[in-house]
Amino acid sequence: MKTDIHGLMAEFVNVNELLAAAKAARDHGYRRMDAYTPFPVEDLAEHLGRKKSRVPLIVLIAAICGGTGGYFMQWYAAVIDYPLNVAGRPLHTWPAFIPITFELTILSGALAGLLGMLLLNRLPQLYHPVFNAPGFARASTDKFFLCIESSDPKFDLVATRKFLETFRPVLISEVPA
Amino acid sequence: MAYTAQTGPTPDSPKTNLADASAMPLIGPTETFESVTQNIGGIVLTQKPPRSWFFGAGVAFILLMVLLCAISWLLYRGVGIWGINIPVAWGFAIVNFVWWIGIGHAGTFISAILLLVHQQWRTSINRLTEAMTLFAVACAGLFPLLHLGRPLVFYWLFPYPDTMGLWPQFRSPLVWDVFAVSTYFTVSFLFWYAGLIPDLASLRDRAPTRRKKVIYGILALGWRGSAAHWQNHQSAYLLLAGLAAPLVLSVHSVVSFDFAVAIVPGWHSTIFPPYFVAGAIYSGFAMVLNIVIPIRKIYGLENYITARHLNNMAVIMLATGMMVTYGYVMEAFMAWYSGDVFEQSMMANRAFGPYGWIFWALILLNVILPQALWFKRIRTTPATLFFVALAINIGMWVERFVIVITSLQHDFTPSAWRLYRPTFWDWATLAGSIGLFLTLLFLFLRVLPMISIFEMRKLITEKPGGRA
Amino acid sequence: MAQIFSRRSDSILRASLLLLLVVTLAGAFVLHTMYWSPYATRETVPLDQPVPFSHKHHVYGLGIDCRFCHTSVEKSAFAGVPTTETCMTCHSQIWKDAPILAPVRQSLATGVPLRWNRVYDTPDFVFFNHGIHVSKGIGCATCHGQLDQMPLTWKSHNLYMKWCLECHRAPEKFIRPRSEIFNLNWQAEDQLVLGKKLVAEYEVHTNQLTDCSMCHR
Amino acid sequence: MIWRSLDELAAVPAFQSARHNEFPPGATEPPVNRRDFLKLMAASMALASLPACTRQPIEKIVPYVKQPEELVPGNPLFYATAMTLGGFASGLMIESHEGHPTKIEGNPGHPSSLGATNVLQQAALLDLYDPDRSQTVLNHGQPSTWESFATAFQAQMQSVQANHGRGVHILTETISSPTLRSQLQTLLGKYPEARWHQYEPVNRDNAFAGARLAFGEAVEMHCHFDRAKVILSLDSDFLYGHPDNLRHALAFADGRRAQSGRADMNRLYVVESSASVTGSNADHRLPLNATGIARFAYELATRLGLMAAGSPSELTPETRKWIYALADDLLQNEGTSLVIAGENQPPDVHVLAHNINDFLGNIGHTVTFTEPVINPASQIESLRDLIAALHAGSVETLLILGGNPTFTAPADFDFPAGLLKAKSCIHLSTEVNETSALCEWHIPQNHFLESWSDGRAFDGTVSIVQPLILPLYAGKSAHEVLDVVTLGRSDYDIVHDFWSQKMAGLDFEKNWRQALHDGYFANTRLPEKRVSLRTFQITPVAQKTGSLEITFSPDPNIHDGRFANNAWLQELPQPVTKLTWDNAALLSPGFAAKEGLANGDIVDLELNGRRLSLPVWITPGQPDDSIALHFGGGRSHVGRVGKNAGFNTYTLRTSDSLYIGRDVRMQKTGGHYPLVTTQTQHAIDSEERQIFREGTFADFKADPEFAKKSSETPIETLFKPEEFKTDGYRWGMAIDLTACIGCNACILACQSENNIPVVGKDQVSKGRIMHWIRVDTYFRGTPENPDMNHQPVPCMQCENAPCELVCPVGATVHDKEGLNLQVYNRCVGTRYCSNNCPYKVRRFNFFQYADYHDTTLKPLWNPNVTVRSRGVMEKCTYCIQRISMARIGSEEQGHKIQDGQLKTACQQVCPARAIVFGDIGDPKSAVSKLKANNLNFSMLGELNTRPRTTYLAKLRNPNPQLTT
Repeated sequence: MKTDIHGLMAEFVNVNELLAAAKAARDHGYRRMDAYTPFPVEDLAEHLGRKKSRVPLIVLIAAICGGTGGYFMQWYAAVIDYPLNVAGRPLHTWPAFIPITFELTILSGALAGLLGMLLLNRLPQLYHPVFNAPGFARASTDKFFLCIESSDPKFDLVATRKFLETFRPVLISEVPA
Repeated sequence: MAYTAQTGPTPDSPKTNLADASAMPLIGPTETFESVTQNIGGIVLTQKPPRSWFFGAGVAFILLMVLLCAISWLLYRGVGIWGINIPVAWGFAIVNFVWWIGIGHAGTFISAILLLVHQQWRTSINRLTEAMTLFAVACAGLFPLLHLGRPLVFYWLFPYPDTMGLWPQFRSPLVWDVFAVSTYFTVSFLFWYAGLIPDLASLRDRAPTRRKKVIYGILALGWRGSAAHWQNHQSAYLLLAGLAAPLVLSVHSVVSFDFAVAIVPGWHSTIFPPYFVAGAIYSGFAMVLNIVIPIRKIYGLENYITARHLNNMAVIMLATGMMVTYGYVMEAFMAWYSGDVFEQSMMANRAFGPYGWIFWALILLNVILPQALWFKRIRTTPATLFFVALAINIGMWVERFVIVITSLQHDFTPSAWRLYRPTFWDWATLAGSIGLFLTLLFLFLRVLPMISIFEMRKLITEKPGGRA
Repeated sequence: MAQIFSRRSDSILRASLLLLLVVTLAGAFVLHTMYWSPYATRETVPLDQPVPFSHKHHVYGLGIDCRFCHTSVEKSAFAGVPTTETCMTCHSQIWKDAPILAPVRQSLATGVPLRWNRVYDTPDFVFFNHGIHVSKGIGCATCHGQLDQMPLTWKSHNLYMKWCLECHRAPEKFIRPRSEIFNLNWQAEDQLVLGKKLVAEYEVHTNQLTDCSMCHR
Repeated sequence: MIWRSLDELAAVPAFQSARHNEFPPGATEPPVNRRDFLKLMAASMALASLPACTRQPIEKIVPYVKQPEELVPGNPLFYATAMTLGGFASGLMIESHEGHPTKIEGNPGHPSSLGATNVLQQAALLDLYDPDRSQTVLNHGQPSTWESFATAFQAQMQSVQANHGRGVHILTETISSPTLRSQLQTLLGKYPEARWHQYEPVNRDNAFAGARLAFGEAVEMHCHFDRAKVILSLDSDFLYGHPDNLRHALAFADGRRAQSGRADMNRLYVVESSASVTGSNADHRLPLNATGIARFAYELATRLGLMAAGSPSELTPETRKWIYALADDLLQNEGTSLVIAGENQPPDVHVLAHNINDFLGNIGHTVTFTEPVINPASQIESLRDLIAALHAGSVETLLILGGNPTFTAPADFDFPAGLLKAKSCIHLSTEVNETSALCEWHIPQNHFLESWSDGRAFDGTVSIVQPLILPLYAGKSAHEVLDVVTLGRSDYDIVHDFWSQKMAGLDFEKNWRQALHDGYFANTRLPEKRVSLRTFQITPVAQKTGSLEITFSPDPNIHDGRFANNAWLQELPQPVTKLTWDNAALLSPGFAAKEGLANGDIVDLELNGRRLSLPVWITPGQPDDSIALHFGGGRSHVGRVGKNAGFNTYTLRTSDSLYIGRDVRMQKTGGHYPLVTTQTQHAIDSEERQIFREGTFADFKADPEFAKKSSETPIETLFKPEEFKTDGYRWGMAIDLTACIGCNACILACQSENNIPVVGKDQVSKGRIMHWIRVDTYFRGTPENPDMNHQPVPCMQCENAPCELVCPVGATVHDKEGLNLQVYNRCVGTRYCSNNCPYKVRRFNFFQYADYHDTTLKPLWNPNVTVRSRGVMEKCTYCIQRISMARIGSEEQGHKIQDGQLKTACQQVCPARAIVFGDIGDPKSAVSKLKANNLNFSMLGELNTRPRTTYLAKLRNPNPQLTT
């Protein structure tokens, strides 16, 4: 059901409470929700039912492209485009081409790693409804938040609040959209 | 997952010392999420910088100006202002380059390799050392450009669509250098920034003024610390570490190729890559200690950078130091064992020739003095450790001098042998590059959290009874 | 907690990031085109000359052979620029009082040479030799274009090294019979077939043509 | 190079050279100002012009108004001419581009050139363009005109007409020019009381005096080393210092050079008082002080049995052994031996030499005699007369045609003071020097490349000096000055008229044109002269034991000082010592050790009450009790190059000790002076470091393969080594170390051909000399008397060139003909290539060495070679410009380049023909033949660089009696 709020935000002081709440919410059938913590928390994503991150795949592809591209560039330059007799070596001196191939593999992999992360996290995104949640600033210090979003099919302002209260959060607030 | 708190296995470090080292805490017992955030974030958000910061930054800035003068004069007159000649066509520029690149390595080693082998103690120093890496590589990057006879056309070393239909000569180690160093700088930067994002978010959320909120806010890119964010972040961070780790080994190997690929006696040696990498980490940790020890004192960070950190770094220095020593021994041994007249003559000249005293200074600084690190008292006493680290830093610079100069000065053709004497401008450029390094470092201390806050929080959760 | 940024700020940030990207790419592109533009190369840009000499008139109109003025083109690196006397051999009879020829007459009188503006100017480190190109069957038009259509002379190619390489890598695409060197309008019916034949016949050492030493000493 | 712009020069009256002290001698770093800055920037951009963000500026193209016939723009022309030094003419062939000479070569047809030149002739080209040359007529130092001088001079001569020219004195240098001599005769005929004096510090007085004593008449001795098997030099530097050195060098080398199936080889004994080029080529070298050499000759003559033993011999056992062996060797080679005495040895020694030659039946075979081509009258006596007249104040007019007596006259003559006593003094000279400064009139003399003249070669062949270029400044020739008082013709008319009268005949014009083409009149060499000995009586001066002696000899580079402003010569490493930019007191290692002296320590020398302080240089092979001084350095009135270069040793040189000064006192002052050298002299530190290979002729015959003994086996490689096969030429070079005499000519030829800049003393001291080919000298044996080995080292053109592999931009790569190219415009200046070059033959432009400012020097540049800018590496590429021109020329005519038709600059200039270049792909080429020789070896071949330049091991031919 559609409402004019982003969702309900429960604030916890303890990471374990958050973990429990997240797990329960998931078992209770909630799907569209997210948790906010001041540091990475193991298993939290799993509890929320998120699939594995796709960053590794992106990095792998980029690295392979970078590497092959790098080798091709050197081979093309030295053998095809302008073959020159350098120090009597063969034109295709493959051992000499390895360092640059390697470096380009790393370079493109790393670039893809960070950009991929930002992309998957939809960043940069300076404005986000959750910032409206009261006391959310502490989310980057020492408080733990669970937000069940109004877009969730099972979301119901009253029922969901009741559900969240069962985990005794220090505070439950409506996050304006 | 289980964290084991102990240093990685290091061949030359005696077990006993390490055992009680691991007993030492990684973080003060009283620390909480709030306190770490406040103490570390506060330094850049609220505190006025200590008087010593202004003093240090002032000195650094003066040296930076020296660098500017040296560079302007260089561009105006040409590389002839240095002491280089034929046969010694490479002088301080290359020595400094290798030295700075080496120093950078500790940063990547700490943040990447120690992360991969789950060394918790890295957390309180990795941010600072990564920054150090960036600045050191920036300094290093200067020299290959400056030492060109025609710096105006440095871009010919990159492949780009030109009007001549020409390419770089990809068989040259110098071109490998170009790719290695630029890759190294980029990856280090990405790694560093990836780690910064969550902390930038904390700064954003605690910033006292609107201006700071906006600046840190933009830099944080809207980080929310959501489970999804953390999931991708941790995955990416680990991958970057995985990619950076081989860089630690590759970059200085490539730098060593500048010498190993050449046929010059004293350069042309298969032991160079490992020996350079070890040397790089050796000098890198020395530089970390030279920076960290004063800082933790000035900013009162003893709770985060504890005696245990110092100890562990000292142990790594000891280990890499022994590897470097092995390198020296092997060089001499191979010269004798190969029966190659040129190698032998070079080695004899290196030890007993006109630059002999520098060689022995190197042995003293890099081999003899560091043996003090066998004693735990020395490893855990900041003052003594600082002194040893300083010795090693100088020693490693001298090592590069010995490798570059003495080999060129006395190679195949006796009629061409000549001495090399550094000029004022050689020294000015070296001092200036140190100025650049320190200036960047002081700015960093002023505007960014020098310790990874979110990782400290994680540390708290793991310390016994650490739940805040 | 209050939002630091408005909803709009996102679109602004992303837009500006995009803009940054576009600007860098565009910058590179502009630089590149600038290098290849007539502005940088003077390609197709007629140069002012002390005397508005027209190849069109002399070559197309009067049908004077190139070698009448460029005397050393077959035997020297330098094609030769006509001496004042060469000009006056004709212009002492025709157009002897034409005002536009005043500088030429003055040059002859005073013995002070004319100072033409160089149209084809290879850099000092390039050693181009007309003689060998002529004797190996490279026609004037190949590099100098349709001179017989130029009222004022201009550069018909950018003379970048890449341009030189086009021919040095594949002379068969440009080589012509020695008899046709000075014929500005010659066209082969099948250049490649003829080209391959002539390259062999004139003993063009194709494997050497891309050696640096061919042009740089 | 090291001059600033011309206009500034013109602004200053050149003779007040004090103002030129602004910057040190040879400083490469002109004072900084904005203009220079922009020029420097422009220069460094120049090579990068297209790729860097600059738009090419519009150049002007300036055709001739009227094209000179036979000139094809862009193609060089060659003209024959001659250069006279010490009176003797040597034929030259000059390359000229669009009317300005750019290169001097030897004239193959000319008997005293044979196609080669020495360093002085090579460097003469730079003198032509020297911006410090005298440029205007000066009257009391104020700029004046030729016309006003002419009128004044004519007036003077009018005034002395009455008393038949009494009081008129003419001082010339040594003259062989028939035209000039006839002009002098006419003048003296017109003014019978006038006097002609002839003096220059390097003269043949001793030789002629010796000849007079021996034969009763002054005759010239001609040596034929090609016919000699055993040669003895008594302090004679006949390969370098002798007027006929080029012919000697070739003949001598022909008697030794590596040839397949050579049966025998000549043997050179040298007894000398300071290490000379000739001495460095000796099979047996005996250092003796100059006085001792007289004694030695005497003892030798006695041993040979020419005369009864006189005073009991006072020889050391070694010397005695030496003499006995030598005597036996000479006696075994009667008629095929040769003894020659040096210019600096007293007449007695020459007499002994003549007698020994006569005794051995060499006269008519290995030595012949002719009338002298120059006036044999004693020059020192001639000058003494002039001095007497001057001091007596009886000189009305002194006309000095060339030379610089104020600087070069013996110190005891006090020439300057005398000169001031002359009523009027006229000085003709190419530079404003010490003498001009004291003269009423100074007339700028034309360089020989600017003027018409003639001269006679050592063998008498009449050589024509014809100009290559119109006088750059308001210069005149000696001919024109003398003609002022008679007809006032141009030098062309004077020379042409003289010969048209002398060779009057129908086809004179034809002969004349032929002579201009050849550079000389055919069949004008002097006929051989029969001579007969007179009895002689000699008692050699016995030197007081323990007394110290000085020997004086001309500077090997700047001669008697006349070339002091020639930067090429000043920067040229002197033979043996490798000193540049200075002369020094050369002492033996033993003596230096005894006195506790190190290189550069300043000592005080006292000779007959005259003192001189100068630094010492320790020279292997110098006799212990003898100090060698070179005269010519330390000029005071000289251009900016010669300023503060060297020390004036003339101040010690008196008329009674012109060559040898005895009873010298030496004191260490404690001062130090930085002497710079291009080679810090190491003996080779290990016998395995077989950079230089040598052996005896006996070894060679025993084991022809001896030179090959080293690890030249190809080394395992990761790749199958790529053969970049070519159907075309494969250039290579072979250098015969036996033939090379170490005369340095190749260095200057290369410098001139390839626009190689001079860097100045300061830069040389920093190890930044630019010479593309260097002559290394390796010493073997004891420092007292080592073997000296010369090894010219150009780029080896390695097939597996280490430099190429490490260049990041491919600025140095191979071409299909096997040249190791250096593409200056691509070079970014990492200098990595030089580090990786085992031969260290690459040179780097640490500063903007090439002078883009000085307009007078631009015409000097070879238009076919890029002028390198700051920050680029440069090196030898086998004169690739010559290869390209030859290839293009031959392909235009549709044939291959013939072997020997294409020569590198170093090869063409080499008097000994030690350097051979050509196509190693052609088995019949000279170079292939040499490379096939057993003596052929690759320098550092064990590094698998596969150099295209290889060497032929040096052979010596020692006397078994002395080696055992």
